[in-house]
Amino acid sequence: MWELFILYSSYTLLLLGSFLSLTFGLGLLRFPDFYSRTHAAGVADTLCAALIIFGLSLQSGFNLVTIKLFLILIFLWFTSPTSSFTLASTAYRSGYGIKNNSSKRAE
Amino acid sequence: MEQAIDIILLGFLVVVAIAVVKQRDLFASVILFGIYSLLSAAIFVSLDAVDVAFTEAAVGAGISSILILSTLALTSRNEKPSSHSVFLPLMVVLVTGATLVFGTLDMPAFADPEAPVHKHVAPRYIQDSYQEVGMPNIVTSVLASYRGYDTMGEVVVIFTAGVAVLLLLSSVRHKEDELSNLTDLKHHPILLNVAQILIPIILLFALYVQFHGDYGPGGGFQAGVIFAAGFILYAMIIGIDEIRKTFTPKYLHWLSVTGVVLYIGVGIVTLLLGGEFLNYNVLAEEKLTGQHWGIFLVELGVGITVTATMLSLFLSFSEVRRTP
Amino acid sequence: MSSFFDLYNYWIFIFLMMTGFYIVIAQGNLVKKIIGLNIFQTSVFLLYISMGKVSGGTAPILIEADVSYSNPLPHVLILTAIVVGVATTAVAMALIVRIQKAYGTIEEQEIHEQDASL
Amino acid sequence: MILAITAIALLVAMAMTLLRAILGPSIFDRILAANAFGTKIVLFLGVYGFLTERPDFLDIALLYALINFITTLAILRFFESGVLFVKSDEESN
Repeated sequence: MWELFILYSSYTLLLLGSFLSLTFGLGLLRFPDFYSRTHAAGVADTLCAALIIFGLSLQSGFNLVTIKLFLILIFLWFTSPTSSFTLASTAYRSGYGIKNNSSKRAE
Repeated sequence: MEQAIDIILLGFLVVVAIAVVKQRDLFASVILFGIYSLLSAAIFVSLDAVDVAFTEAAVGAGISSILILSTLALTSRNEKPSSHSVFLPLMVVLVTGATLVFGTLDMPAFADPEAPVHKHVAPRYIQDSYQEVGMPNIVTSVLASYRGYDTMGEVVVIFTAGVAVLLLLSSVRHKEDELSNLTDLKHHPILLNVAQILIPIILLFALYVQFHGDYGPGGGFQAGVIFAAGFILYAMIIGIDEIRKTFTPKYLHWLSVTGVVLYIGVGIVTLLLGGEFLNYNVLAEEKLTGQHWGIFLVELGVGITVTATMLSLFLSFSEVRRTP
Repeated sequence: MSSFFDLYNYWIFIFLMMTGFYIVIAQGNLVKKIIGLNIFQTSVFLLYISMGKVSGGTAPILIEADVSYSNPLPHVLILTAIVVGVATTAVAMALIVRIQKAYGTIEEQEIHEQDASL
Repeated sequence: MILAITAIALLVAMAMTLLRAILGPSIFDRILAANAFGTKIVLFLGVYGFLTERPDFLDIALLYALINFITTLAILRFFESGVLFVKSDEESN
C-alpha cells in the first residue's frame, strides 16, 4: 500500500514537472521581450527541476543516487537563478531594450 | 524508446550545426557551439559512453567556449560576408558527402553485436580486466593500464600544446599596467557570494572525479579540466590577479612538467623493478595492488598536467591586450 | 526502409562532418573556421562512439547483474582525443591572435590582399 | 511509461529553448536560452539514467549543474567591461 502510494506520488510529481517544463519552453519561446523571457526561465526552471528531481528520488529509494539527486537540485538552485539574475542585470546596465521595450516583438 | 530519443537528439544536433553555418555574429556562434557540445555529451550518454560524456561535459562547459571567447575579445565580433562563391565549396562538400555515404553502405548495422569491432580485443577487456586490473570501470583500466602508452603520448601532446601557446603568446605580452582589459564581476554581490560557495565545491568535486575514476565515470583528464574550470571561475568573478599571484607562470610550468615526469617515472620504475615499461604488476607484492598503485599515480600525473596546461592556456590568453 | 534504421546515425554524422567541412572551406573568418573544425571533430568522435554501441548493452562499468557491455575501446580513444582536441584548438586560437596582431584582421580574404600587396 | 513521458516533455522543452537560441534576436536571449538548455540537459540526463535503469551515472548531470554557468559568466564579463557593445536588434538579424 505504502509503496504504491510512493510510486503514484512520484508519478504525480514527474507529470507536474513535465507540465512545468513545457510551460517554461512555451514562455521562453512566446513571450514578447527579453525581460519577460527571463521571468519565464527563472520562475519555471527552479520549480520544474525540483518537481522532477523529487519525483526521481522517490523512485530510487534512499541511497547514493538520492544524495546525488539532491546535490544536483541544490546546485541548480544556486546556479540557475544566479545566472538569470546576472544576465538580466547586465542587460539592464548595458541599456538593452529599456527605451522602447514595449515595441519589441520576438519574431 | 532509446532509439527515438537518440534520433531526436541527433536531429537537434543537425539543427544547431546548420544554425552555426548561417550565423554571422561570432558570439552567437560560440553560444550555439556551447549548445552543440551539451547535446553531443547527451548523445554520448545515450550511446553508453559515460566517460566520454563526462570529458565532453567538462571541456565544453568549462574550457573550450572560454578559449574561443577570449580570442574573440582580442579580435572582432562580426564575421564579414565571404566573397567566396558558394557553389564550388557546396559541390566539394556534396561530392565528398556522397562518397562517404556510399562508403557506409558496407558498414555493419548500428549497434549490431556481431559487428567485427566487437570481435577483437574488446571481449578480452570486458571479460578479463576485472581479474587482471581489478577495477570495475573498464575504460579506466584500458586507458591507464592496457593502453598506457597511448595515454602517455596524449599527455605529452597536451603538454606540447601548452608550450606552443606560451611560445606564440608570450612575445605579445605588454607592460604590467596594461594587463587584463576585462574586469572581474566582483561588483555583483549575489554572484560573488554564490561563487564563494560553489568554487570550493567544484574543486572538491574535481578531487572526487580524480579518485573515483576506478569505480565510476571519471579520471585524470576530466578531473584536470574541472579543476581548471574552478580556478577559471575564481579568476572571472573574484579576480584574475589573485590567480596570477598563486599560479605564477614558473609554478604552472613546473606543475605541468611534474605531471608528465610522474607518468614517465612510473614507467621507468616498473622497468627498474624488472617488468616492462608501464607494467604495473611489479609495483607491489600483490599483482592487483601494483595495478592500483600504477593507475593511481598515472592518473594523478594526467590530472596535474591537464590542470596546469588548461590554466596556463586561460592565463596566457587573458594576458594579451586588444589591439586598438 | 529497414536499412535506414540500420545506418541512419552514420549518415547524420556524415552530414555533420560535411557541415563542419563546409564552414572550413566556404567561410572566410578564421575563428568561424575553427568552430567548423570543432564540429567536424565532434562528428568523428560521435562516429567512433556509435561504432562501439552494442544494442541491449550498457555502459562499460562492471556491475553484478548479467548484462552485455558496449565496447570500451572507442571510449578510451575518444576520451583522450577530446582533451587533446581542446589543447590543439587553443594552439589554433593563439595563432589567430598572432595573425590579428600582424595583419589587423582575421578575415582570410583581407589577409590574402595584404599578402598580395607586399 | 511516466518516465518516458517526462523525457519527451523535456525534449520538447529543449526543442523550444533551442529555437529561442537560434532565433535570438539579441545576444542576451541566446545566452538565456543556452543557460536554460543546460538545466534541461541536467534534468534529461537524470531522467534518462532512470529510464535505462542505470541511475548511477548522475555525475555528469552533477557536473553540468555545477559548471554550466561558467560560459554564461564568461560572455557577460565582456559586456560588463565594455569590450563588447550591445548591438541593436536590427543589426543582429
